[in-house]
Amino acid sequence: MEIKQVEAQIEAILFTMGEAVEIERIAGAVDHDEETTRKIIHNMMDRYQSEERGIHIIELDGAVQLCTKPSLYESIIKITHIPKKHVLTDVLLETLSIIAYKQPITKLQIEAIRGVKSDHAVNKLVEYNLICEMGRMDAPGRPILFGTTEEFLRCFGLQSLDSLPVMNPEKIEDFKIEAEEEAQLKLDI
Amino acid sequence: MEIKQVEAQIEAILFTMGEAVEIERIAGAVDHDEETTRKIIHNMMDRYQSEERGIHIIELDGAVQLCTKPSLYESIIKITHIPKKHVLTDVLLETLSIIAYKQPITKLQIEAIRGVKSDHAVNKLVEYNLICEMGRMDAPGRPILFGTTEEFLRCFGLQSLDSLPVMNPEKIEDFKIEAEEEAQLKLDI
Amino acid sequence: MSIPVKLEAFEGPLDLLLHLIDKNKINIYDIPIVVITEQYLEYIKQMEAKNLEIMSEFLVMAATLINIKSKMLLPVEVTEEEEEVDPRQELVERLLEYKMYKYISEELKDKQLDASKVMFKPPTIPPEIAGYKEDINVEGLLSDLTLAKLHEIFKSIVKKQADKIDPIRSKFGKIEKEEINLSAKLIQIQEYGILHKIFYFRSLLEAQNTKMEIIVTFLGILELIKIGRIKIEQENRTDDIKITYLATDIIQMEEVGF
Repeated sequence: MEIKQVEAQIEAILFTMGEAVEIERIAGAVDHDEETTRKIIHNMMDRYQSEERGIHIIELDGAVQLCTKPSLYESIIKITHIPKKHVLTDVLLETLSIIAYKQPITKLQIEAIRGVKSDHAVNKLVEYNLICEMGRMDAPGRPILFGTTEEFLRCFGLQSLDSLPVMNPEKIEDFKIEAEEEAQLKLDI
Repeated sequence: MEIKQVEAQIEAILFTMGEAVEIERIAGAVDHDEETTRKIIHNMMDRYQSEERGIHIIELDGAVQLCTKPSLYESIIKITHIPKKHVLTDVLLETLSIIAYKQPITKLQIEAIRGVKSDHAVNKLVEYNLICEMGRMDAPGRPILFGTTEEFLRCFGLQSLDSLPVMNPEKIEDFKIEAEEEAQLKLDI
Repeated sequence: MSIPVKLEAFEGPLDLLLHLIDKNKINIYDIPIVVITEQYLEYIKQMEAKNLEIMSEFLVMAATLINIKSKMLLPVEVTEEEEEVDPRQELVERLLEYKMYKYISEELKDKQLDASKVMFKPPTIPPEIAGYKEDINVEGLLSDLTLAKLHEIFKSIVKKQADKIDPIRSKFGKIEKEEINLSAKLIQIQEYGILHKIFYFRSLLEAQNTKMEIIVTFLGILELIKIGRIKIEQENRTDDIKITYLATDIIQMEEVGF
């Protein structure tokens, strides 16, 4: 019983540390002498090995480390290759539209428009290859300027960014009127 | 035997990934359907729990993660320095509990309950990755809606939002009746 | 009444109110509003008004308490259909809700303490696997998104921003900082006074070039009235103001501790 508990302590320590830990140090943490600790660890190693477990303990020069069994390498490759579910959330769409129409734009400027921190959204859009760095702004701290990618244009069937004009204040007014007219048109139909 | 091997795969995957992995993804990696995988994992969880092990599996909103058992904390801190987590002040905790129970919720709604401006608290909670944007409310000004994150579940040892401390309507009703009885008592005297 | 607790210790008006209810050992449903209001106001008096925003929140609560107090003093009009509503009802409900969250946050605090004893392990994905870059199907990602929709989203953001702009204040021009010195202006007015003895407010203002100068001149007049160097008369409310210069010399404002 006592031994079982020491084993649990050792497992937790090795798990947390991740790297190789000297048996001497482990002995200090579990309040046993080095020899006893080593015996307990060797015992654990045997059991990890014989039982159908995903992890085992390896010994390296008086230190021990927890790691996965080599035979399970394939499953690990598989999981990293399984695509995560990607969705364009409202937050991402909002950020994308601001970048599309206001590019080149810094993260700070995006945040000023949205009123909230936008690190996560910007990072995700970069990961999705919808936006990328366009250079640096000539301002204190030389902040990164973001713009849309070729991939973005291709996905929307746009020839160039000219088909997606940058909006200036007068344009916005025009847009408003346009939008109203469009709405009217729709109603007429 | 077959199952044992799948369990070994899952243990190896969780150990390698470190972070929370969606059961759906694990299912893809071990070539089983999601339901079977979930059952296998739940089985493993029980066994980790009952056996004298140093680590166990926790569930976070449909994802699972490997971690040490809390009872072994003392042994672990003997061997390694553990970085301090964010200390949540009463203000932050109060704001966080409102968000946890009322999500999705806007800043204005939080402020209505607390009776004070809550910009600072909300920003800090976003910074600590305990809450995040959940979209916009369909109301004038389209205010941002906030909700809790996976990190929130992890930090508070919750499996899902369903395991939040209960404040169900009946309990609130009890609360009221108690209070009314107390008031009555006073009048009787 | 002694104030044992610094007001800054309270998170907000509801927190202070709960403290008072607790301190007086009274039931939330049975708030003696008069006593509590007095104590509440006493607290506010002690408050150092460093942060106007916080202060105003406490004041709003004070106003609510006084409002309830006054309602309770008035005879209750009971109409046939509606039942008599206790004016404290809404406050009690708010307090109860707030109290509930305070209670829950304590529970969460304990949970956090337990959960903080759990250790995680950083990912140890072999570099050759970690280097694998997943192909993201961008087209699939954008399948539901049209250019029109993207445009729509942007327009709603622009509109939201437009909503946020204060239509009145945003039209205020930039305030030009002009170096108009009140002491110098005071000397000017006094010189004008010695010269004219009796003069009119409007004609004095007409001699000023900018809005700022007019304001400073007005302040100067007020100051001169205060120290008794001029006398003003006005027949009717909209009439011009007649100013009589009483002194025969010019006083440097520094001399009177200005």
